[in-house]
Amino acid sequence: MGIDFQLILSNLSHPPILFFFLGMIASFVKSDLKIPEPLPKLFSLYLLLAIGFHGGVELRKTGISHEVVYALSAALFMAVVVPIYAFFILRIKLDVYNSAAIAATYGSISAVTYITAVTFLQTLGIEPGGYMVAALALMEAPAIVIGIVLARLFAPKTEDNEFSWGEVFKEAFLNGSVLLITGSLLIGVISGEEGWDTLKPFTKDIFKGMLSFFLLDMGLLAAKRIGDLKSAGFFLPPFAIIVPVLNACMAIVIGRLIGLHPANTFMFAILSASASYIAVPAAMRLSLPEANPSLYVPMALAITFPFNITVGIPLYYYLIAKTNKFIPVLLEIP
Amino acid sequence: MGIDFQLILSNLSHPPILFFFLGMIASFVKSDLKIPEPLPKLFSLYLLLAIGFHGGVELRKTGISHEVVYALSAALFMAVVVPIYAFFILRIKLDVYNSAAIAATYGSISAVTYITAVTFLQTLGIEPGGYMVAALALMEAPAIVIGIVLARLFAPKTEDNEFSWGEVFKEAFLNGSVLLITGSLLIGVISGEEGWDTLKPFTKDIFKGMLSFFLLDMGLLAAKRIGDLKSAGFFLPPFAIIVPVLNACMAIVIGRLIGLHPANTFMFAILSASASYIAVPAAMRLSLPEANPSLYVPMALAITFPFNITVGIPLYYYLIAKTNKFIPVLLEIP
Amino acid sequence: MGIDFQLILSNLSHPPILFFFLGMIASFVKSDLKIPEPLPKLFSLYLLLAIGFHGGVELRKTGISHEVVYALSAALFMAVVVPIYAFFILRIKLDVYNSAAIAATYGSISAVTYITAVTFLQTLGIEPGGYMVAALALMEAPAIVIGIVLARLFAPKTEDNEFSWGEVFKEAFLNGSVLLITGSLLIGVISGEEGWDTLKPFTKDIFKGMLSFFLLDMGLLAAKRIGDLKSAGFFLPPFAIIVPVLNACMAIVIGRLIGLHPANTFMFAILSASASYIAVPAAMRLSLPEANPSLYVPMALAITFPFNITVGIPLYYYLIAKTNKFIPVLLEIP
Amino acid sequence: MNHACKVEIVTDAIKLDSIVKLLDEVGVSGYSVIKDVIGKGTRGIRGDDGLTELFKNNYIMIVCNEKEMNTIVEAVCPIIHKFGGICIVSDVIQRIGRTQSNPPNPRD
Amino acid sequence: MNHACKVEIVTDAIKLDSIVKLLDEVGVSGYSVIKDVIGKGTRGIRGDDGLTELFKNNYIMIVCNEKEMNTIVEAVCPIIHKFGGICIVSDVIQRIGRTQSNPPNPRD
Amino acid sequence: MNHACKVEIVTDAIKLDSIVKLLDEVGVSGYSVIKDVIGKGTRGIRGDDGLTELFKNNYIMIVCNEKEMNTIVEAVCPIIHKFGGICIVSDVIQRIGRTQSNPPNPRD
Ligand SMILES: Nc1ncnc2c1ncn2[C@@H]1O[C@H](COP(=O)(O)O)[C@@H](O)[C@H]1O
Ligand SMILES: Nc1ncnc2c1ncn2[C@@H]1O[C@H](COP(=O)(O)O)[C@@H](O)[C@H]1O
Ligand SMILES: Nc1ncnc2c1ncn2[C@@H]1O[C@H](COP(=O)(O)O)[C@@H](O)[C@H]1O
Ligand code: NA
Ligand code: NA
Ligand code: NA
Repeated sequence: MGIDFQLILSNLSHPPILFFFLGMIASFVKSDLKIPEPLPKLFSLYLLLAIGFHGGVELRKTGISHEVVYALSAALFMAVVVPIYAFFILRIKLDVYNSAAIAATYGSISAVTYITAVTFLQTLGIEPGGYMVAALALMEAPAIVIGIVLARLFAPKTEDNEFSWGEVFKEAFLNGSVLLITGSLLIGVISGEEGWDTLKPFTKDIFKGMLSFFLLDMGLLAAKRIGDLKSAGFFLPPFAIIVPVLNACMAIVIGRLIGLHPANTFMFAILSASASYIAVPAAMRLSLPEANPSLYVPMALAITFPFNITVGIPLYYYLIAKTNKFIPVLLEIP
Repeated sequence: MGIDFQLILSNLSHPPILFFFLGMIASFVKSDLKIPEPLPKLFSLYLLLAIGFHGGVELRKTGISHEVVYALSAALFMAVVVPIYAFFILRIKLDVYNSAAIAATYGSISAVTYITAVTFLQTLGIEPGGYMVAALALMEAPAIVIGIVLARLFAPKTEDNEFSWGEVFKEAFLNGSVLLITGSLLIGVISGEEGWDTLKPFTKDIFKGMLSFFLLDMGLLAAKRIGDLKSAGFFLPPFAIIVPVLNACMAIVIGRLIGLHPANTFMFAILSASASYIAVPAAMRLSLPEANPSLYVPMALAITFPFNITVGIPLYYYLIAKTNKFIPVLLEIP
Repeated sequence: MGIDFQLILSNLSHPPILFFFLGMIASFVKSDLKIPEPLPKLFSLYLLLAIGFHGGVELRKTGISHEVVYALSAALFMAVVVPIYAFFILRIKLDVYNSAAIAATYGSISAVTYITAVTFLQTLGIEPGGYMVAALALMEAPAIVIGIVLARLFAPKTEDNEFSWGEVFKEAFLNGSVLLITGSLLIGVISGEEGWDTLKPFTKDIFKGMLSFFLLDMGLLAAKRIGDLKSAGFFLPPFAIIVPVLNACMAIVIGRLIGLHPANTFMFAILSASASYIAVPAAMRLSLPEANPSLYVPMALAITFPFNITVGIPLYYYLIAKTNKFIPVLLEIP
Repeated sequence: MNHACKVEIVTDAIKLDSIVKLLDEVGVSGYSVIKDVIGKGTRGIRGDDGLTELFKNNYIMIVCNEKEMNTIVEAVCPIIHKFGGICIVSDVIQRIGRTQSNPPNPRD
Repeated sequence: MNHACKVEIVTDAIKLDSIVKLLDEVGVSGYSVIKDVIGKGTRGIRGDDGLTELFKNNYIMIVCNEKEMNTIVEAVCPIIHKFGGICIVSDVIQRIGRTQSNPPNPRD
Repeated sequence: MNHACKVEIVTDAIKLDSIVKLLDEVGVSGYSVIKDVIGKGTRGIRGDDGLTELFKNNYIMIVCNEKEMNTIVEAVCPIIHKFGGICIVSDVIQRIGRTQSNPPNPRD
């Protein structure tokens, strides 16, 4: 446990995380500090572009190995399974629409959580495989489709004629963040080392500064949304912590079973644990307007996100370090 | 032709160009990816500031040589001749107002095209003279005045009392982009090497990243504007490719005749080939409201710009390499 | 005097200052150059974050020495004394509300003036103590409270029931810029050298570029506000230059008396001389709506700010160099 | 009668495209849109968070004649009932534009 | 009578919170806010400078019934006299929203 | 008669300065401007592209009396015919501001 505690501390004293806290504090003391629109958008576009591009360059170096195929399959598996099991847990207390929307939120991922985890690894001198960015891109969309399918299957039939599968798929697979990260990944693959040298000062050197700035804003936002949770009752806040931890544990076991490198298992765990507060809510608001965004947005943004970047990251790291030798590797990577 | 093809390919696999394509694709598949206002403005202001400043520092190093005077005179010549000859070609099919506006568009220049060409040269290890930025600044405004003069000369006389030459000159010579690039050039000249060391990480190191981001947006915009061309008929789209190539060829011949260094001839060609989609349209909308911006904007933005940065850049480079020895140098630079 | 003149020149040929002039010129010639909202906000948030963080990292290195305590006490002293004496001078010509608002403006500070002075020192190879950023943070708020207290004390009593001290203190001590700079300072202290290495490319390398961009906008703004001063009469423009110089002189004497390092005395002088055009006006508009923002904003922004960054910086530096040996050090730092 | 009306709609930003499509079908001569509108209604406070467009409204104004107005109101009704918002109609006493000669001023 | 009105307020951006609080006390069913409004009035030109919000106005629109309208107007009056701005009331001839069934159309 | 009106103008952003100059000449007591307005009209869709202000409209609102209104409408007419846009006038039943005592409420 000692090492875990120290990991938490060292994670917490990392500038980006400290700026997140600064944002939360500013919001709690009702300061007028704010990062006006569309600057948060600038930072989030930048981070997606940079992380995608970096991943692509790395992927080009390693090529599409067996491990890549295993990792991506596992990612797809989690992206499909999580929203389904979450839906049935949520149905205990919630109606079909809200259950589907929250399930989709937790089935998808948060790129900023991923990025924060990468910088955590980097301070430990570890670099995850670039293809985990592909896993990120792959895990964003499926939960959206599954959430909507679940809502259609279980909701009382009405004369709802506005619905279109075309729009659902477009929202899921062509939303801005999926497209930007996938596109940047491909650009990284195509332009390789040479492209990397061209863009490195922009995509790498100032990266943590941009992340700090963005997390400052995320802190402001997260704290602002906490108030919305008053209407969430006693069921959802614990859900927003337990399910992520559960997902991380599943990912840790799966990652070990298929023989992923621990650093990649860690990234897989953090992806599984994270919840979407941008892409999925946007899709849900369009396709499931009956669900209440004042539930699924603050859960992901004001509970799961802060939990993951502060406690989750060192916790999952610790779990992998401790459990690794007790879980057998089923698939020996050739 | 072999080398040309490889040049095209190497140009196309350059990250900024790839981000341009990503933007176009995002727009074609109707993704909701967008770079919200005023972020594109941030990138364009940055690029103007950086390129102007860089040019100024270089100009300070070389001083105002004979070659500088020759190059600037040639630039002024093209800026005057192109809108006039283009006007009369356009009058074959179009009314006076639209002919004048399109002629001005093609007589002026596009700074981003210039910048993309510079990065192309740099990947080949060539650096054009800093004073070509002065040529850029010089070529922006004259076409605006000429376009309006042409319209006044040839349009049927009406009781149009709103028109003021003062406003025309202000729009032409004091518009934001002319002023920012000229001012930054002067600041570069004044602050020299020392100033360069101060600003280099900002104006040089992250430059290609900012360019990539901006070209992503240009891709989105260009693709969005293509639809407007439906109303343009069969005459204008070919015009938007043939006239730039023609201008580039003229510039290549002139550049050789007056003995410019091939790298500077190349920059001169790309300036002549480029068309304005910011400064000129803004001026035209004010001074020639009778012209249809849904013609001149998409021509410059959705045809000429993509053509120039993808095919034009390597093509003009190839032409210079091939023709250089067949054209005599008339003015031996002392 | 010779050296002073050269200092002014070398200060004026520094790129950030040159961009300030470019902005002013653009505004005077009525160019349409503008940095659209909220980009100026991006730059100002960035500068506060970077300067606070840098100061914190430095403060961590030096620790809280006697000199730190002395400097901060002196800062607090000036922040209290200046608005009071300025108020009574202003009462000669102005009503209570405007006197109080202008007094608060001059009692507080301008972070950008501070930053510009730091870059001036750096070009001379001098680095002020990081704790002077703490002095900056400390000097921002008190004048707000004092200005409002003065207005309450001297204004005719009315049935003004909207007023709340809670709001005043919130505006003063929790306004965005105080919070961001203080928070970033603390983050710098906590994360230390390690954090510095993480963020340096962002907070240090591109710093002067961002400052240049921001000063370009400040030049545009300052020039725009000069027109407002027509209504200010003959009393206020001289006030906006004489009082800052007076404050700087007081600070120079105090700094020497308490034995501050000349570089820190210089920063203390520039802080005392500077006037607030963001935090104080925002607070005054809320708490003293009877005061006219078209007086206190242009005074600080269009006279005092340009004066300080062009003439004031080298002048105060020169004064310190010349007077240092004539003023005794009262408190020998242990 | 060709009397001019003003229809004002405030609704979820995400439905802008649907409403614009609808207006094109109705064949109105024009409309204006203001994008950054926040507010409060039956679904609580909608304040933009700068990151997503989740809690943002749009304001759409259409100047049209009474017949068009009735068609628009009818078509917009279900959207507002499903996605929230408000739609109001008010009187216009004079209208100037390229499309239409000024309608008879009801005051005259 | 339950006739619908539209109240429009333009005032200093800094007073938005006060007005919103006030509207919540009155208990109106909703309101819409447009944040970036500039203009001119008795206090001269108010044009946003991009750096501070000092010279910025907000526009607030409230659709309500006549009784609410009177309460709002009364409550907003002192704010406008102290901080400047303008408040106007106009007629609404039809209103569609989740909260209220359409009021009787005065035209009918 | 001192009856209050509301004039609303939507036109090309580039003509804002001209219209403001014009309003100053008429001597209206104030006006409000919303800058980022997009829309559709006789000149097709005008949607801001984030880079240029080419396809952007402005919305200008003036609360004034009938006499001022007539002067404004007359002066704005040629601008709208040349540069496009729309201008509408509607009734105001109550007006509160610093400049003017409330006009007699037509309802009373
Ligand atoms: N009575 C009202 N007056 C003005 N705007 C309203 C009103 N009711 C609703 N709105 C606007 O419509 C949006 C959605 O309303 P609702 O769907 O009822 O939450 C709100 O956020 C407001 O911007
Ligand atoms: N007559 C008017 N018509 C439209 N808007 C007005 C009018 N008078 C004032 N305003 C708006 O209210 C703001 C403050 O007005 P004032 O307090 O009179 O300076 C102005 O900046 C305008 O945006
Ligand atoms: N009927 C209308 N209703 C509302 N806004 C309109 C209308 N017609 C035109 N507009 C606005 O005026 C702008 C210019 O119109 P136009 O010059 O006709 O293209 C459009 O982009 C709209 O913003
Ligand atoms: Na997940
Ligand atoms: Na050209
Ligand atoms: Na001061």
